[in-house]
Amino acid sequence: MTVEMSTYVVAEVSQQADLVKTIRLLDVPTAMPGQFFLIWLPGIDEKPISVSNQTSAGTEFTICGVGPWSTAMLQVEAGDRVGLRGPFGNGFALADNTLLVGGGMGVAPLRYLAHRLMEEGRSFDLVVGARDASSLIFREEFGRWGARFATDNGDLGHVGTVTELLSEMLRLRAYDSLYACGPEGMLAAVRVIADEHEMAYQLALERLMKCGIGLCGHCCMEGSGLRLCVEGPVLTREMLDGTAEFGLPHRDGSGRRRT
Amino acid sequence: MTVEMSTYVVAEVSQQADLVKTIRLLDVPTAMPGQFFLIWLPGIDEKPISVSNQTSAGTEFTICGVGPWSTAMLQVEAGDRVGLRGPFGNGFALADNTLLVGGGMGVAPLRYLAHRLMEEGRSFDLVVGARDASSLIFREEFGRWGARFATDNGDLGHVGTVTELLSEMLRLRAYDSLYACGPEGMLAAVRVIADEHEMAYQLALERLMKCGIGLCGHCCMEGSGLRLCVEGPVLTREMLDGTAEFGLPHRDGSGRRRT
Amino acid sequence: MVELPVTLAGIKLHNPTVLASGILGVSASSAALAVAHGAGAVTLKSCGAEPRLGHRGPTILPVPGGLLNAVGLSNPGAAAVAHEIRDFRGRCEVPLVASIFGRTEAEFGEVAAIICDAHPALLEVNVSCPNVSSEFGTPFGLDHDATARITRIVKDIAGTIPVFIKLSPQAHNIGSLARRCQDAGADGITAINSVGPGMAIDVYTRRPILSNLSGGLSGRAVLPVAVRCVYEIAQNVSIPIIGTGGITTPEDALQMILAGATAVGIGTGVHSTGISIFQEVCRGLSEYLEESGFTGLDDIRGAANDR
Amino acid sequence: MVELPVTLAGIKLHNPTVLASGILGVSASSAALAVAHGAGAVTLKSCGAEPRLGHRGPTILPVPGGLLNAVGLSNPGAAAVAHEIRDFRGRCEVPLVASIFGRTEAEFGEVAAIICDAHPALLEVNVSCPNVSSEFGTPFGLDHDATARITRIVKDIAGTIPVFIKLSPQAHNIGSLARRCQDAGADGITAINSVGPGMAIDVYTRRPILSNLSGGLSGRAVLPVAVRCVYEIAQNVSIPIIGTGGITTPEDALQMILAGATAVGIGTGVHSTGISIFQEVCRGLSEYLEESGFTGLDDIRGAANDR
Ligand SMILES: Cc1cc2nc3c(=O)[nH]c(=O)nc-3n(C[C@H](O)[C@H](O)[C@H](O)COP(=O)(O)OP(=O)(O)OC[C@H]3O[C@@H](n4cnc5c(N)ncnc54)[C@H](O)[C@@H]3O)c2cc1C
Ligand SMILES: Cc1cc2nc3c(=O)[nH]c(=O)nc-3n(C[C@H](O)[C@H](O)[C@H](O)COP(=O)(O)OP(=O)(O)OC[C@H]3O[C@@H](n4cnc5c(N)ncnc54)[C@H](O)[C@@H]3O)c2cc1C
Ligand SMILES: Cc1cc2nc3c(=O)[nH]c(=O)nc-3n(C[C@H](O)[C@H](O)[C@H](O)COP(=O)(O)O)c2cc1C
Ligand SMILES: Cc1cc2nc3c(=O)[nH]c(=O)nc-3n(C[C@H](O)[C@H](O)[C@H](O)COP(=O)(O)O)c2cc1C
Ligand code: FES
Ligand code: FES
Repeated sequence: MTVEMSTYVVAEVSQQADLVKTIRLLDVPTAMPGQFFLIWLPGIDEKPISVSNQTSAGTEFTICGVGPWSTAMLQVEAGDRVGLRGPFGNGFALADNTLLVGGGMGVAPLRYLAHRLMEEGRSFDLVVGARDASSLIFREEFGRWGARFATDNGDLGHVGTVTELLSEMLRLRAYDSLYACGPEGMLAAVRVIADEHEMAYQLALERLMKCGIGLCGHCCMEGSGLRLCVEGPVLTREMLDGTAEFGLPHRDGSGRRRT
Repeated sequence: MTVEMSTYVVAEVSQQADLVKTIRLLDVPTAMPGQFFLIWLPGIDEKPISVSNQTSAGTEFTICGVGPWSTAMLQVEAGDRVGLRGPFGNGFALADNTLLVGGGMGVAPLRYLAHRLMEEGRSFDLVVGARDASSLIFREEFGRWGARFATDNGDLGHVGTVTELLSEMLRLRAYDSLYACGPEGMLAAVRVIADEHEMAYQLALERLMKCGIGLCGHCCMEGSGLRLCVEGPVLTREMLDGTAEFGLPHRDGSGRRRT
Repeated sequence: MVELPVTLAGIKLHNPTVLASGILGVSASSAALAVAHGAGAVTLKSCGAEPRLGHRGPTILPVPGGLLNAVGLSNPGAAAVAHEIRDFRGRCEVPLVASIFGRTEAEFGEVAAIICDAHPALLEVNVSCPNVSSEFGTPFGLDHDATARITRIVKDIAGTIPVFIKLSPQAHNIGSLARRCQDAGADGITAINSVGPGMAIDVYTRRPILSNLSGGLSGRAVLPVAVRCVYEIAQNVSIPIIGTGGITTPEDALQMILAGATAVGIGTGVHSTGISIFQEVCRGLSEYLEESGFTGLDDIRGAANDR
Repeated sequence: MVELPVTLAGIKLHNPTVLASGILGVSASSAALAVAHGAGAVTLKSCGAEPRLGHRGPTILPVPGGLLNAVGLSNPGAAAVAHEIRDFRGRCEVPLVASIFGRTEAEFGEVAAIICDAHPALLEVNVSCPNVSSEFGTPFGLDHDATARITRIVKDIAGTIPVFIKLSPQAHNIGSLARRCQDAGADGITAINSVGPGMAIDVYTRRPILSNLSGGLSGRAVLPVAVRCVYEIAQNVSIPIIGTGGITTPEDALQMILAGATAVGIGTGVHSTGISIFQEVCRGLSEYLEESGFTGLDDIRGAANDR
């Protein structure tokens, strides 16, 4: 872990969707799937981003343009420098016979997770949801692993939500545990389903993060006080049980609860 | 090397002469013969002192009461605490077939040197000088190693200086090199003799030291600028050749040259 | 095991470790995390009258030996903080210290009133924020007169709630400044806030890294400065001191207490040592007292001042 | 290899590394050791009118991340230093910076006269020493008016010898203080002197370790503070800056230069990195310029100020 900031030259930029790009950097410290780095775009801002893949060819981060920082990140070109510190957080624990459930940008960390599970020869299945086919990123990669897809508009695969697809999969066969990453509403639904099936799960959450190193308290969950940047961002049932805000509005940059 | 200060409990105090005592401390960092520590007597001062022995039973420092700090050190009792940082300096390089020449308090580091040479099975002889028999410390220990003694008043051994004894020894048999520690006048005489015999030598010098870590410049030799606390305190012919002040008055605490 | 209770202006702490302001204390829940890990008291992040989002990132940056921070006074506003204070009292037994700041002298009074209404155990006044009315935005805390005035304003409002003034190490003659605070009615002093400020520049993009360009230095690097400030303050006041700045080990905490601190504030150590720091410091203090034959922290407080 | 020459108020240095005052510079010989290891210029230890032995030990104490020092203005007196200056010129080519202090404004003038008679390449004025005429012995350097007056006194005496004022990071609004120095005739600024001061207490003997109780903090711990000061000064003056404080690597030196320093002072790094630091910093700077396609330090000086 490198808590101090270093800047890295962007080796390559690729585009996955209209507002989604992936940058590749070399010689980044080793990270587990589910861990994240803080990425500084000089002059703009610094934000947490999950590792979307890490191999000997470099470390990839996949970013969706939704606000000032992420939109500026879409302008980054090969040869530019961005700052990095991390990896931070706990990451996913690797397990056998699992089902990966991804929605929206949540597929980024699941992509790296799937790569690592493959490498270790651990069996898994994958369900991935998106608004429409064009926003379903890494589709070919996921397809190669036999992923099943869901789209809101029925462009591709199941018509409807990825959680409907999840329920269907669980009827077909038994998995030891679930991994999920995506919008918090989706994660809340996954949790309900997992509880019904009495299955273990690991959910990767997002909160506003100012420090990444467990100091500022901005990423703490209501109730348990768990720091998503240290004890998370991957939470299990035991960790979620003490928290009061999961699936609810959370705090903004001032620390105020959103309503 | 511990550059930061730690305080140690004095395990034992023994007395060698009227104004000479040895304190033993436990768990002190390992030092080479010729290296020194800065010893802080809280509320009084801090001074460099050579290791006079170091074994599994502890590390010994032998101190002669000549001024405010050293006189206060003679009051230290077992159970008291003194501060220590070090070891500092280069120390003696261990060699075979050598002659050790000690005068006054200079015998302290030579004592540790002799212990280490014995341990390593390296052959050496010893000549030791003092004002009189009562100020000749560690006499029994040196006697066991076959040391020859010189006293100014003829109390014991050769009547006269240790350097006369040195010349005599060199007439009797050949040594590969000399180690010497003692008053600077004695060291200057040793150097002349060694030059005559074209012998290698290692002389342990003393200068006022304020930092011990090569920063303050107070221990620098005129001419070469060599720092006795880092590049010394043990100087060889090559190192002494560039210095202009050896055997001459040197600087006081203000940095002023003594005249 | 030697017990470590201390009394801070009448408030009992079961141990002297206090979570420092700005660390974890965004909410009752995040502060409770420090309690779960053994903190003897917790301080909330400083709040002003209005919510502030603070600066863009990076706002918190580890550097060798310490940390730079310039969060830009981000806080949810006094009203929201009052709510957290009540929430905290509902679930934690340990004393809660609320921290307030103002950009004008009037704002200090305004915020104090809202916060005191929620009855924190102690009220800490952060005078290190820039004074918007002064020529260079010089922090109130560097101006002895302004600090004394703010102390009086806040103390009048706080009534029986003990008021601690948190001083900046950049203040000249910090001992006499602390004395001014005591004379103006302060019940205690917290020292120190962060040092500097400092700046880190990325040599490849050739830019200051913090979005605010510079930020306060904290962490182990500042311990000697904090210990010296506490020592000087202890020689000038009779009110208790929360010694804060650079504590990462039990020995660091001991230095503070020997310099005269009644309690010890811990901030950056939560990162550099880890959240276990509260328990580790307490264990170390207890062992030290035991080995040295002391019966409690009262036996050693300020001992370094006796020479 | 990209060459690293810089010009400091008309004085040419073959590289920007300058041995800082108080480190090694007791004598011509000790200063020459830094020259032998690659220093581009050397500064002698600050001297006053009379010889002073300084404090008893410990006066210099490594602490985590840095060093505390309180040598107590030990120096051989201006007359002896003038002799060392002549001695140094007899054997070294690199520019020599003499450093002076005074305990009264008059002493600054007196010492400047004796030293300038020996014609150092540059004269540095250490205003961080306590003012014996002020109520708390507050250092001259914290008082903008006193600093400006001393600048004028010394500059009048120094004539064509460039005068650098060495500022303390404890000064408030260091940028405008530097501006006052420039307006008063200073040819350059050296920043910073040590930080704090700080104190270290031995927890077993329960005493402050330094014989002076407290001492200035230097070394890596203070780099961010020094960089911020240099940055602020660079935005306020047009005269050159010797950026000093916490440099231990080429990257640290780069931060200083990017903040606006023309040369870089190196003190504690002589211990923490070793005497090879001058050569290591130069090698690193040269490699950086080469890799980034620059032809000299002029291309990057103050680059961080452009944003
Ligand atoms: C542990 C962790 C890992 C993350 N990994 C990634 C990642 O791999 N890729 C990635 O693009 N982002 C990721 N994020 C989110 C990222 O940190 C930023 O929040 C996001 O890039 C938006 O930042 P911004 O400043 O551009 O927009 P902001 O101004 O912060 O947000 C603009 C608007 O978009 C909303 N928004 C924020 N994030 C998202 C989102 N992910 N999807 C939809 N709306 C959003 C906000 O609520 C707000 O309304 C991660 C966050 C965390 C905490
Ligand atoms: C590398 C090094 C190793 C040392 N090792 C030892 C050691 O093992 N044992 C030891 O006792 N001292 C040793 N010294 C000397 C020691 O550091 C002090 O200088 C000495 O103890 C006197 O200190 P003081 O403060 O008591 O007296 P000061 O006030 O410093 O001196 C009082 C007077 O005694 C003279 N003097 C200083 N040292 C000596 C001496 N050794 N013999 C005779 N006169 C002296 C001084 O010139 C002065 O006139 C060593 C010094 C160095 C640099
Ligand atoms: C990220 C961060 C935020 C801080 N915010 C505040 C604050 O809001 N109010 C305050 O009085 N001090 C604040 N401080 C200062 C700390 O409370 C503390 O005084 C300082 O960091 C020194 O202690 P430390 O070295 O243990 O961190 C903050 C410090 C950090 C590191
Ligand atoms: C042992 C020591 C002695 C010093 N003596 C002086 C001095 O006499 N005059 C002066 O202007 N600065 C003196 N300083 C301050 C340094 O010149 C320098 O400004 C400061 O240490 C910061 O730089 P550094 O971190 O590289 O050491 C001294 C510093 C040390 C460590
Ligand atoms: S982001 Fe600061 S505590 Fe998690
Ligand atoms: S004692 Fe300071 S340089 Fe040697």
